[in-house]
Amino acid sequence: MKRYSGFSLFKNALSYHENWQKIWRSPKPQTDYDVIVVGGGGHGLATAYYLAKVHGITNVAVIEKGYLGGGNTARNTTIIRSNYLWDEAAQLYDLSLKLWEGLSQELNYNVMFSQRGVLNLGHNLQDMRDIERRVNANRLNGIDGEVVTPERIKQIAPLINISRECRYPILGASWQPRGGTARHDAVAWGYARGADALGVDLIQETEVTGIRRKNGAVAGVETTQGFIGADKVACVTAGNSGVVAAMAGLRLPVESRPLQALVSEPVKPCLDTVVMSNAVHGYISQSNKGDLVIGAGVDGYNGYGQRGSFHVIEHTLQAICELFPAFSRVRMNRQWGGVVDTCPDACPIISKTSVDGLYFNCGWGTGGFKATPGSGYVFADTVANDHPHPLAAAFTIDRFNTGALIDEHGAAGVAH
Amino acid sequence: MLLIHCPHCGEGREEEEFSYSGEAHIVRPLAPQDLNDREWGDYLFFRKNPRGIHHEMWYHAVGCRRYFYATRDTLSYEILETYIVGEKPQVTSAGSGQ
Amino acid sequence: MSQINRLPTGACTDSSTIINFTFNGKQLQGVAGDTLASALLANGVNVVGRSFKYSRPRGIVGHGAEEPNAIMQIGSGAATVPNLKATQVELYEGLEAASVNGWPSVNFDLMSITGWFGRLMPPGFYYKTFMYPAKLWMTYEHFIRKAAGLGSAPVQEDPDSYDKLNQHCDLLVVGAGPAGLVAAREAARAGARVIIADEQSEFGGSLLASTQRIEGQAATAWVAELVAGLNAFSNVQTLPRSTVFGYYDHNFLGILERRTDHLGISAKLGVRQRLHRVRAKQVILATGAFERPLVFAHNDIPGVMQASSVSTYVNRYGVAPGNRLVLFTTNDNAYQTAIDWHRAGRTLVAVIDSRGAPEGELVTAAKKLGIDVMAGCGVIEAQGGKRVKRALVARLNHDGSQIVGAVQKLDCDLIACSGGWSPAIHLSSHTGAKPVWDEQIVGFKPGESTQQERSVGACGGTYALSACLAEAVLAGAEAAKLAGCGDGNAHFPVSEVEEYQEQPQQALFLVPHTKSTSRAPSQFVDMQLDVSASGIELAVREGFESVEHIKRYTAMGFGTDQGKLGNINGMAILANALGQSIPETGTTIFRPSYTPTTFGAIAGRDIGALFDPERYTPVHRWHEEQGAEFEDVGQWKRSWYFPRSGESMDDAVNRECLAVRNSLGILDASTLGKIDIQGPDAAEFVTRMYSNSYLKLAPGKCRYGVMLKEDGMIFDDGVCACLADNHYLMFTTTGGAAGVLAWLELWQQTEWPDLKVYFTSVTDHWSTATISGPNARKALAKVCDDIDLSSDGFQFMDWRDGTVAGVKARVFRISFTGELSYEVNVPAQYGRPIWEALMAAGEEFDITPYGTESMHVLRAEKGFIIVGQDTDGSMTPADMNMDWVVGKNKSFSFVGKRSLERSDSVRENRKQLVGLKTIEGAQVLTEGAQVVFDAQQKIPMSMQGHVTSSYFSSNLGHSIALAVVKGGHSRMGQVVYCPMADGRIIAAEIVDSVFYDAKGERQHV
Amino acid sequence: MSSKAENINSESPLKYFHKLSNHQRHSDSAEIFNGDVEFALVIKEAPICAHLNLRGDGADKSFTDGIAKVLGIALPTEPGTYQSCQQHSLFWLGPDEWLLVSQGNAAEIEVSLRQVLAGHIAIVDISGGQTMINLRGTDMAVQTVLKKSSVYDFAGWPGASGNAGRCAQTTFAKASAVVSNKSDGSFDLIIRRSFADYIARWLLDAGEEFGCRIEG
Repeated sequence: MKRYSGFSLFKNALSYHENWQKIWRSPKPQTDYDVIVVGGGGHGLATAYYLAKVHGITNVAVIEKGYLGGGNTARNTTIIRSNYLWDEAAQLYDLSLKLWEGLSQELNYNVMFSQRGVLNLGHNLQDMRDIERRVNANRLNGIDGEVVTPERIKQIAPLINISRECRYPILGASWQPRGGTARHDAVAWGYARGADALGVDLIQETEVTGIRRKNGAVAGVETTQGFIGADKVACVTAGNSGVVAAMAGLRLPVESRPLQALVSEPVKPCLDTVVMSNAVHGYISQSNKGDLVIGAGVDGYNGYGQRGSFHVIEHTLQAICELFPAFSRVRMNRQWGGVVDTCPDACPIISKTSVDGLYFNCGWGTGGFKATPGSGYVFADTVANDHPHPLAAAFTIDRFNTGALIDEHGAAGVAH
Repeated sequence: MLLIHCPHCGEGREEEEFSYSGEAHIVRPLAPQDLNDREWGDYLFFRKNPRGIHHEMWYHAVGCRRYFYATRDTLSYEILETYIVGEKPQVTSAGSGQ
Repeated sequence: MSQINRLPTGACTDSSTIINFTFNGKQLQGVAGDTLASALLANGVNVVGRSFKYSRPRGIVGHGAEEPNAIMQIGSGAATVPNLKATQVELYEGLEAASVNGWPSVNFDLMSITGWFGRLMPPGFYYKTFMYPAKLWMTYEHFIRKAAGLGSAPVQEDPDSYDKLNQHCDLLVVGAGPAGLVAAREAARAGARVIIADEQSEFGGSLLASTQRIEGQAATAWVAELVAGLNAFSNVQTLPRSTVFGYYDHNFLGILERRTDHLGISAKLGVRQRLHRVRAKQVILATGAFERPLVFAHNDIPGVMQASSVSTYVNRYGVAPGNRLVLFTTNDNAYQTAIDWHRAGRTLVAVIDSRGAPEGELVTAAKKLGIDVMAGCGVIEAQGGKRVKRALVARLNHDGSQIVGAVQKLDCDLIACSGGWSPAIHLSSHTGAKPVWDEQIVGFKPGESTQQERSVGACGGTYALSACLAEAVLAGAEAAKLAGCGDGNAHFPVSEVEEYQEQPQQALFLVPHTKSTSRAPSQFVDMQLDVSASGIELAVREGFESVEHIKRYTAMGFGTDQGKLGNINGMAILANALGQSIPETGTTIFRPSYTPTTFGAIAGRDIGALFDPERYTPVHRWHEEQGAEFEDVGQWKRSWYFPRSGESMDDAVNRECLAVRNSLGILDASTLGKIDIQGPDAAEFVTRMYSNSYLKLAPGKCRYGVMLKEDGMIFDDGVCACLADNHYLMFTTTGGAAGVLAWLELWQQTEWPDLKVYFTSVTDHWSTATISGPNARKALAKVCDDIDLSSDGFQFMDWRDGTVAGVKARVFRISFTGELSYEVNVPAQYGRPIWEALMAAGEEFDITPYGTESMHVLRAEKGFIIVGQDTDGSMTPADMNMDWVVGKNKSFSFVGKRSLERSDSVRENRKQLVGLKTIEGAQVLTEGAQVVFDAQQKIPMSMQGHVTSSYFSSNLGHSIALAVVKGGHSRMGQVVYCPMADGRIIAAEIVDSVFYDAKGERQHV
Repeated sequence: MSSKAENINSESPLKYFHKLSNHQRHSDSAEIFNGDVEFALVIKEAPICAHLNLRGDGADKSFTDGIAKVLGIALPTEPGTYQSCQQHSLFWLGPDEWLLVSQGNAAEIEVSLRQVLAGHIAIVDISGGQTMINLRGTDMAVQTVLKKSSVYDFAGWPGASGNAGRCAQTTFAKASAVVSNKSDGSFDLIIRRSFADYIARWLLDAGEEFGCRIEG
């Protein structure tokens, strides 16, 4: 792999950019692999990368039905934070955040991880109790965070409305300075390039249509390019987990729902942090291009259509106009939907299954993007060792039978 | 934005009047105490979640306050039928196992 | 500067009415009917903006929604609007327009990056650099962000208002060009409810700039008559200045109507913009087509325009945007521009036609006028700085892929281009219909739709006017019939359309240059984001193959014009680089918004005080008059505490709490949810839903119950009273009322329809005043003489019907404070009068109104939980030390019971509710503080629980707290620690969760 | 000591809103108007009356006959319709649910209904929990305000005639209402008490463009 740098850019400019190396190969699939990763989104590519990098398992294929990073990796609002309530979730997300902090250098690809901080607003007394609880837990877990006053919030985001006369005035917030945003496409491309350089085959435009089993263990996958054998199959197909699970005769405690987002036209920088409000249902940041990037809540019904209902967008923009009255005259340039797999406890599944050699990583709900590096890291470890990574141990499918849920949803209502 | 035909009101009504209530036709075990944790967990949390034909429950919350069932394509969002509790769906994805 | 490019007449302008405006601070004049763009062109303004990435000077290219360059900041102060396209801004007196980029000015921009430096910024360059050293990224980014954005968002609150209309119609016609108009007329005649919307200020679409004659009239006159006819139908709603921006499921479409923007003084005139939320039985899309630009070197220099735009400026606005025109075309259609230009009396240098032998009727007509046609040639490069000075023209081979002759220079100041037309398939694409490539029209046509819609006219790929009209007339009649109106037959066919027969066009997506694409001067595909042909080829060279990857890597189509001009050329260039056909390469999916849509309009009226309902109790005004502070609980406003003058919150709460324990307090408890339950199976049903049993509860009695979700976790609680045989009244938490009712209905209707029971919400019917304290009985006795209030006659957990202050009331002897309490319920219309009567009756006991905060303190002294505060969706009754509320021997396995036996539910060491008493009693723990056993351990600490409720108890003289702690029930007396953010470590002892009157004697007196 | 039948007056949900709203929002028209001058839209809260929720089997003849006997009007079994007479209005709310709004006494009506109705039924007095608001004015104003407020297609209704018409329980702003048409072209909204201030505020805001006032 030829390294990228300011110098390589200069050198290639001299030759009119005619000599850049391909970012990845486009190989034909082999007949079999040690590991097949189903799903070429950020999580799948990260899994393949860490399998090769950390565990030395390079006879790996990533099979993607469309193009790399074209699912939820391409459809999220790029928020990164780790201030989750429960120890298990917080530790997993903070591993991820630590990996984000060195990711551009690790991959030699600028993922533009921008630590401009994340505010989670509270609008009523119970919100503030929950924020206190979460921030205290974060702090004792070694995760940065503080509870901030409306005045401090105003300093961080000057256009925000902290008037007490609002319908739901801002009473305070949690503030995680290490949080921020990253360039979503770059994450997928960076991991893909890194994995490819380590020998992983990236197979695009190839759909897995079946999972072949032999004597209760996985034997490989049927695809639109024919059967491909594998000792282990790791499924990371956010938005389609239930469909892939059904191929192996499994059901999951997962429902797939539309999650919508939108961007404004580019405007000059006016919001230098990430602002999230669960109580009024909206979150917002501003990209390096100037777009206001706005996320909405999950739609009410199951759907794979990558689009949701307009009233969700209306409600979100009402919330945004409440929080930032000056943005009322800004205009929506584009809206879209992704499909998120949600678990009843708003936490993911990173797990072995009842089929030997078959693994699932799914159910990230609205929280998947920020988890990309950590998810790939612990899932690769789980797959390589056929044993849950310590940070993944709490996220097995079994918890839905024992009742040991990690209820981020019920506990603090802080998703996304 | 769905337009949902309420089988009780007899007309298509806007999505905002309804709330979605999950997969239909999940029958509560008659004797929960006889189930082991695995079976009970399956009943509680595990869902079909198909990409395609789905039988689901809707509540006409701001309307006649009745629950009813709908058969909906989760990819196209087309609602193929709505029917009242006690009825069986006319449209099914027979053979797909879902 | 006078209007040097103004022609004597324009079809839609009135040159006798002068309109003054400013552009970048300079005073200019236009005329009535102008857009900002036509006025700028009339004034000879060349550079209107700078490009996003390289800050290249840019001029006006188009005349509508497709415009990529002329992005303006309009107005100033609170009412400023960023990023409007000058081509869509109607001119008004006093309009202030400014370019959004360019420093210090658009004509002289220090940020301009040209030539070699531009080469350092190929697509994706930022992924490859700014990585080292890692810590400098935020600094790099700081400078990258400085270049971000087009216009500026306002910094003040929006002075305007917006609203929405929910519309229902049989037929929505999108686009009021010729096809849309005649389709609407047919459907209207059939009696259909029709809405026809068009983004422009006037109906007519392309005909507004057309010189064609229809049915013997000038096109504009024909349109005027048709529109007048439509307006005469009572079943037709015409919406000009209204953009259909999104097409959603089940024929739901959004329209943004601009009502005052063209007047420039919106705030005074009411609603600025209105969103129409349309549910249509049928939709006809008649959205027309966009002319495709031609991609050649330096095709971004001001003075390179769309051919149809040149015609539009000449014919519609009476503006000739230049003096010496070179027209570059691949088709017959653009010869109309040559003819229009010729008629305008300006110099036509030549028509450059890429086709070897153009011979269509329009070509002949143009030649007859003496227009010079250079066949088989192409403009390979434009030259000039801030305005085109010349075109480099060369002979091309038969398919336009190579230069085969010498390069010729033509002096000109305007190059009009036409690469054919691309149907405006955006709305059809929103529905999920996959566009289909059509070789004939060299463009994507709408794919098969799952919705009740059809595309007619140019947006469906039908370009000849007579054919458009014919199919639109049929479509209108058919759509009406499908919506249940009319017989489906067309009644108003349009005859006599003057038009020319056209010969086939040539597909030309990238004009070759003498140098290779990577070395030629930039050949721009997407002007707004500076995406060039070489950039696309580079992306392919780097291994990107999917059209979505290319789009994302180069940013093609991500601008505010959403690639309306550039996308097809870009995809074709990509297909060529990949060695594929265009259909193999595919297209990207268009998403709403068709054009940008104002946030405020999408938000509508539901902002400010109307953002969410404020629910009031019947006594609300009284609380307000007393100066109460309010707390939001769900949508309710609940009185939080009642400060007297000079009192802090703590003062007020301490006073209120003491009053209740020592004499008498009164609380407005009207917000609690209340559900009336009737039916022969009511007792059985209630018993299945609560964890305890109600089968033996007698009329006149109440019982406290906890409701679990099927996962065994507490989700609501409250008292349930037996009113009569088969008749119960269930209380829920304030926030849980709607959810509990839906929950009951769900189980009854879908799981146990055999159980005969009906539920009715009576939350709003009852107003509840709780009087609590040792003097409660005495006070109540003063206004109630028909209930035996004696200790035995009316026991704790009983209820009675009676008369209070002359009003029929239902009184519950239940208590959330632990004191003697009566909850007096009266129908809500008597809520405030009865409250005032109780206040009067309690006067001698110094009755003290108390709010939710004091209520919370008093119940915490008693260890009573609040669901949602002391529980969080992961708590069982046993965790809350409430095993007594679980009917373990109930014959029916009540909802949630089985889950209480799961391995995790019976695990040792679950978090359990306990009391905490700080070692230093004056110290009040923070709600949400985490509990550890060892305060000296290193981070990450092992957290054992958290504080759920914490107060200073004025009655006890020390702080009290409730907490959930792992294995807490077996840790009584242990000292735990709460390490706080400020470094304090607060020690507290685990104690019983009941702090006051542990035996519960006070409520039994 | 006695239950003093003091001067206890019942209070409609909007009792206090009338005073506040006209004062706060239209300071130049502080008094409560009694004529229709200049206002294209008039909002009027009906006097307090009896509201009862009725449940039962609409297919059971003894149930429908019993109700007709007591109230003198037929139970509307066609979805989305109401029947009324001088004294009573009966609104279809659901397949087994109706709303009775009456000028009579709620308790007395309940007693007489229970005397004739047998089997699985429910009657619940909800008089305190609801109020009725009449919207009248020009067609344009009334229809536009309804379109601003609800997702339901009221314009698609045939007009009411005499004592019968259409009704729908649907969204109203961010609350809900039972909306019905009247033969005089006006519309009645039946709303929940706790939302009354919000809805009144909403109506004034939505009706502002037409000139809108609250009639006391």
